[in-house]
Amino acid sequence: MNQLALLVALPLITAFLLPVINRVSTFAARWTGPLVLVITSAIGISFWPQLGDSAVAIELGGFRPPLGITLYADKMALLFALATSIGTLLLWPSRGEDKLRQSTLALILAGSGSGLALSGDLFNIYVFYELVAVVSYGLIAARSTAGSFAATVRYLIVSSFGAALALTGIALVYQATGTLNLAQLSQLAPTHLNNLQGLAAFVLMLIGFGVKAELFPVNTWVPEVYATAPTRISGLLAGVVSKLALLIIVRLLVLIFHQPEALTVMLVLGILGVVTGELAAWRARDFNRMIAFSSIGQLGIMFIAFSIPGEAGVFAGLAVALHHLVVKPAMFLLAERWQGSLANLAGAARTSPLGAALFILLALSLIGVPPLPGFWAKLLVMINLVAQENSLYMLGAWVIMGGAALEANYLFRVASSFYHRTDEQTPPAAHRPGDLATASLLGAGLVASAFLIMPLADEIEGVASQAADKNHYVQTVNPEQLP
Amino acid sequence: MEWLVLVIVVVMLSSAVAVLLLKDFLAALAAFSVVSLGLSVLFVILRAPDVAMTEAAIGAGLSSLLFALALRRLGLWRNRGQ
Amino acid sequence: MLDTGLVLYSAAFGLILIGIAGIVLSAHLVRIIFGVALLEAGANLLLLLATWREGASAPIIVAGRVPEFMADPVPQALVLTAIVIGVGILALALSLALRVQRAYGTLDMHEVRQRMEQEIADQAGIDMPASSHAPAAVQAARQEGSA
Amino acid sequence: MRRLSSALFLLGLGLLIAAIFKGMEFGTVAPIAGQLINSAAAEQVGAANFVTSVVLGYRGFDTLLELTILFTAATAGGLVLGKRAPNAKRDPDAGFILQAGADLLFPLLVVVGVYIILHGHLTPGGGFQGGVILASAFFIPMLARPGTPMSHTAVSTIEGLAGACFIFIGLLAMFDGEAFLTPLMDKGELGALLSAGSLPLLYLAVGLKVGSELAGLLAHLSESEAVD
Amino acid sequence: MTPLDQLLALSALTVVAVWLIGNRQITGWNATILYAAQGVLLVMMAGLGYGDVQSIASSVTFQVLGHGLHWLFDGLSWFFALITIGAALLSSWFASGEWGQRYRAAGGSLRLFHTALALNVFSMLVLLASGDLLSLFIGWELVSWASFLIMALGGATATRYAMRYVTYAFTGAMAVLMALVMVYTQSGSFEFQAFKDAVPTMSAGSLWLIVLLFAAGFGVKMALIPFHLWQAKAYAETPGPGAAFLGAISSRMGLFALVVVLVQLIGVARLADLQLVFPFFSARDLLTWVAVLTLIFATFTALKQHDARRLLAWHGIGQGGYMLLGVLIADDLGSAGGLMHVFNHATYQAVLFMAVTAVIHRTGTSDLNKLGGLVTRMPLSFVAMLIGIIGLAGLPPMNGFVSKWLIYRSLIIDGSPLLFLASVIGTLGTILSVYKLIHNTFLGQLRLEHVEVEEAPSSMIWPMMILSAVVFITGYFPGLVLDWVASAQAAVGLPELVHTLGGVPSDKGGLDMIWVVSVMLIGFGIGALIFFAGGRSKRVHQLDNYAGGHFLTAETRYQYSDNFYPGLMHLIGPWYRKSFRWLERGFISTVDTLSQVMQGLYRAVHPSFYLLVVVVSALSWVVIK
Repeated sequence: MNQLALLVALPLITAFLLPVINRVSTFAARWTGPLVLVITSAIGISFWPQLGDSAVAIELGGFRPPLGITLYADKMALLFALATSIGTLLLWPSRGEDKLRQSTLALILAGSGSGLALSGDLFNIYVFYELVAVVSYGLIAARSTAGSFAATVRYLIVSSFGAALALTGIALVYQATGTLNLAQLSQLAPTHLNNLQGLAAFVLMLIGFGVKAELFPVNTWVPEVYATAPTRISGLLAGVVSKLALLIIVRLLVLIFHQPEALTVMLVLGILGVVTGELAAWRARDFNRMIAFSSIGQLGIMFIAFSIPGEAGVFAGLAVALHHLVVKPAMFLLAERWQGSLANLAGAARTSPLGAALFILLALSLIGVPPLPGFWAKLLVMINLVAQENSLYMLGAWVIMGGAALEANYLFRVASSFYHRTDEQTPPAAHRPGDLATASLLGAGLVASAFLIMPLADEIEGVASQAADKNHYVQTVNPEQLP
Repeated sequence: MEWLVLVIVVVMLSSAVAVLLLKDFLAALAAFSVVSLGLSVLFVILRAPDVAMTEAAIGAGLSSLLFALALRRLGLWRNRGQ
Repeated sequence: MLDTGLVLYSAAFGLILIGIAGIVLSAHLVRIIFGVALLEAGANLLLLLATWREGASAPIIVAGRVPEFMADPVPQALVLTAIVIGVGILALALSLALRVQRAYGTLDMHEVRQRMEQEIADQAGIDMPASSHAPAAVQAARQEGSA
Repeated sequence: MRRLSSALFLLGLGLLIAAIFKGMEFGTVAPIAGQLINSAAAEQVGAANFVTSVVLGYRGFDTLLELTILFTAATAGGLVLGKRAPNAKRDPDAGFILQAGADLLFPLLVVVGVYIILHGHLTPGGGFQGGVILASAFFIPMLARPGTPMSHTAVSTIEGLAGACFIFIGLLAMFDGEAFLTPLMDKGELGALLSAGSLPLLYLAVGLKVGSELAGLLAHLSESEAVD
Repeated sequence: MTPLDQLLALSALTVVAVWLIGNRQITGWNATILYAAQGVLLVMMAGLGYGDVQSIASSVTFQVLGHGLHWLFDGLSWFFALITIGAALLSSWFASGEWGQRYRAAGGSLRLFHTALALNVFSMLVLLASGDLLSLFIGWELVSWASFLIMALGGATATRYAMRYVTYAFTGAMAVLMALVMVYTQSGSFEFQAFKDAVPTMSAGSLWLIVLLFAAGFGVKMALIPFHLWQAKAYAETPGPGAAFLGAISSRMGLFALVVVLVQLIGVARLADLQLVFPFFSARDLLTWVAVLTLIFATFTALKQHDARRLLAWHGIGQGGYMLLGVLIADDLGSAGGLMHVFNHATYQAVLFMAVTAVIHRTGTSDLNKLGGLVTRMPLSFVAMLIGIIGLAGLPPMNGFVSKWLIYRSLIIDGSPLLFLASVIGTLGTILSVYKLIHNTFLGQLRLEHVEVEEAPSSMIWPMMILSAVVFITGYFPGLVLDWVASAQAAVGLPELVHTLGGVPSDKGGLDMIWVVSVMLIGFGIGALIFFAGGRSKRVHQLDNYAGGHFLTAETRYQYSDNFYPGLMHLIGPWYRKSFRWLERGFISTVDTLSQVMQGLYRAVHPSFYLLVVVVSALSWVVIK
């Protein structure tokens, strides 16, 4: 099982060597990155069956926790690590000048994302988070327009502000417990962190890591960054990276912070995220910002879902997250050629009918129309929300409903404009075959999962129950105690 | 010992405020390196020599160098504030 | 006598507060970056203080003599890491600032934001959204007027 | 207006921090990880400087990522600053005294840097501090003679190889069936220069990488044209 | 493979087949044949609800997230399915002839049209077959999006109205989903039976909420007030035969769902004692009054229309009010009237839409102010429309009379004079407006540009004639329909209506249409004898007119068909305030303003400021706790 570290090490070493390889042959340099990602994905997939229902803890350097750093690989972690590798592979940055540096950064993103999903040590998580952040600054700025620089620097400031706060929170946790290993923390939490200091630490970490998870209101970077970054990178950030940040928060909630206040903070911020995101998207005039705002809304739904206590919450949130993980990158792939004013999209179905059909499919799944998987995810969230029999959770359910109605309105306003027969204005150019192929691959996956919903649901439920099992985590890692 | 700590802390905080208040960016940069130096001395007092060296080398030295270069290139080397 | 720990903690929190003040209050990008650096310094100090004890000795074995009460080496390693991370981000931020100034000729973030929005709007071929300084009612009225 | 409200919120934050600080109690919890390491580091890693054994042994993974962050920052900085226009004007070379001083300083700095790096596992200091000194060693001549820039290809090759070495040493252990980043070779006796297994090698890699990264960053920044 | 499986499979096959055949003339005929085959399969299932055969289940079931999904047909489903397939059959027949040729020549795609139609039929059958709340919702969504598809076919303006529809419909669907989830949390299952058992234990408040959500969600499809704004325009812009189909059955799906939820599961008795605010105002009263208001408002709006198709569409909304009213009375007479009205309305609404489409096909306009005097040019279409409007007005001898009679009768027995009065007013408006329709289209002065208009093609005449025959025969022998209605009543647990071939036995003040119609026919026969044998009549050319000794040439307009009923309009004009339109606009602009506020929020000067704010507020909340 030690080989799981390859998911991190292999991309990193390749990234280090890429400039050297490039000096030897540019062709090799262009194809090494994707090849390595294919290999890592294969490794990850090969580990899936071995994992079974018991997770594994990898003690890096052979040091027992809490002395050393542990990687904790349960199904959820492996799932998101795989999603990072495969997502980076699908959204490989293939345009813009200075491809060498871009592919180096993309490789590092794949490695660090996988590590972020796997890591089981609080400070290690912080380092991974910073790494992902730095990589995404580079990738956003890769479009090298003035706007992208400005957006990147604004993003950098707020993100490192948040990271510093998270570090403060980590300091508070360490001050209270004297360890950084998540398993040991979850052992000590009831006695050491069940107080004001613990809650303050959680709030700081939630908001610090929430910057990347598009948590309201620290998500003001989202519209401008997604409007200026290369669309594939936007897809990567919205689809994969935000989920990774979310994953950390969920781990913290499940393992360490069981105070009801923690859940309430998340719930309130999630509700506000849905309200603001969907409402703002309703009036957006250009394609990129429309889907950017809608992704804010979707992330808000995930926060609401994860704020449901117990395994049910993890299950519901995981379902929504995975669905969004498939849909949003496809949307951004379509945005490659459709970015710009929505008014210019009239008649787009003539130039790329497949693109229009895909957009409709994705939109239907996004607003949760049966029998597409989006509906089942939403149903799961709704049932668990209403079952809480708590007015605040009820409010969350109402908000999700209203948001879906708004989303249906603005998404289908666009979709129906594709089919207007306007002769006075020229429809936008057809999609690149590469984008369209990837997007239709994702769409096909969506349809397939609609047919395979039954086994899929059982599998995800298994993943969720494993991830929500705190004792299993502790027993698997089994940290040493003081003599 | 406590008094030394207190003095260092006071100097640090006041120069940190100065970093934000000084109109001239060079002066602000100087104040910033003062902060880092004070921090490294604190680290020595806290029995963390490695951290102290790092802070002195990177925090005081390299960061200030980076800032200086950037100010030079930004044309903020001499003119006052914005 | 005064409590050293209290002084040190207040130094850490003070640095954090001053850093945040620099980020939030100032409009000039370089000033903001200074603020970020100060904030990180404060966080580092706090992290190092987390398990600090009075009268511990440095965790180094000099000439084979093991001191009986050594300081906790873990936070020191963490702070080491955090400092290096900070300098990396600092360098990136400064080079971005360089490009921003070359593009827009200013580092005042209000102005930069306005210019950026203008650029995004032009790129998208839509009219610049009404300024967010004006209250919503005014914006709505303006929209009515334009429409 | 915004400044006023921000100031108010800052005040509130200060009060909150004070409130939380009042709730904190000190000296009650034992630093579990730290005490375990202090009692075990000597025979587990064999470095006299426990911080080094944490940085490279127990938490070597963090260090690897830290290097990666530096590398990423350098790469992204290069991406941002882009290629230098060939005809862009450079600053004039400095005077003779400065140039001579730089030439004099260069070997001194290199020696000091390497010394600090190699004694990282015994005394305070190590790859990072030494790396910074190496970087400045390579950077000061640049300041003296902006006309003759340093070769980025060499820098990037060094940094790439150094980083790869770090990971490779880690992978070697893995191919032995050990975990990733397990220290190799025998520990030697505590306090000797040749001790602590592969740690000095790792620190050398770290030093070279940090040095080259920082030198590259500085070079990029200083070579980018001035606005005027 | 049960008969239901066969039916659904064939329906799905129809969709695929039509799509594969593509944009050809033959497509329509194939679709027609396939609908006929579906009809045959359906008829083989007849007799549901009698004796021991209560329902036919589908062998296809799913188990998702622990919720079972299954489908079955009972008497009610069968009754609605019969109407659906019949309407589809005749509409696609109507669309297969010249109409199709012209539609394709005009750039429309027959493939899309017929696929959309087949998709509608399929999704409706799925909805009708739903065996639990979850499958009900899934079928509901399918129906909504399928009808969106067929509405959006008609180009830009149609797409706009279809967008409006989909906004309303999806919002309604969300309300339904909310209600489903609330039911689930209280009953622990999506099964009908579990809901039924949980109803007595539910608190009045939550049941109120559930009822309102269901009524709003399904009422959108029925275009009940205040959710009625979308329907008329959306239907009117749909391509002719599609409009006939939608007008005949589509919005009745809402009624079906309401019957299932309110009558079958919750029970009207429970509704009647759901009093929240005032002891004298229950949920049932609320719904009945909504129904009646819909009836009156829509009918008098129809009276004001100048476009034949919009006029009919508005009537469709109004007649829906009758049906809901009848069902909510929930005695044997009333519910029978309401359900039978579904059938009757489907028949004559289809006839009327077809006739108007035929007129449009020949003259190119449906503007009532630009038509007139077509009776001699299109006599068969005239006859069809005449029969249709008699049915719509609810006069003997057509079937509309029977259902309305049942409803009135039960209203009187039920002892609610106000409702009775209101529905009579509605009928008055209906009569006036349908007279306007037929007069402005077929009677009066013939326009010069329409002199050489000829009768509609046979592909249009045949469906119209068949439907007219149905309208007349089911008026003559209402027992034929009442059999199915009774089985539907039995399926939802309503008291079955005791009936004969001619109507209802006389113990409740009965009705025997055989007598009524026979007497009327004899009367007409005598009148005809006098008219023809008397030989008093002299046939003149339609344009050969004179007044006061002056010959009137065809240029002079001596008959004004626009501004119909000026006196009445003067009377009721002030009531047309478009208040609902204002409501809608106000809502939209509210959302718009909010949206602007939110965008302003996201274009903040300083993201870090937000970070500080949220940290401070969250921390302070935590500290205070």
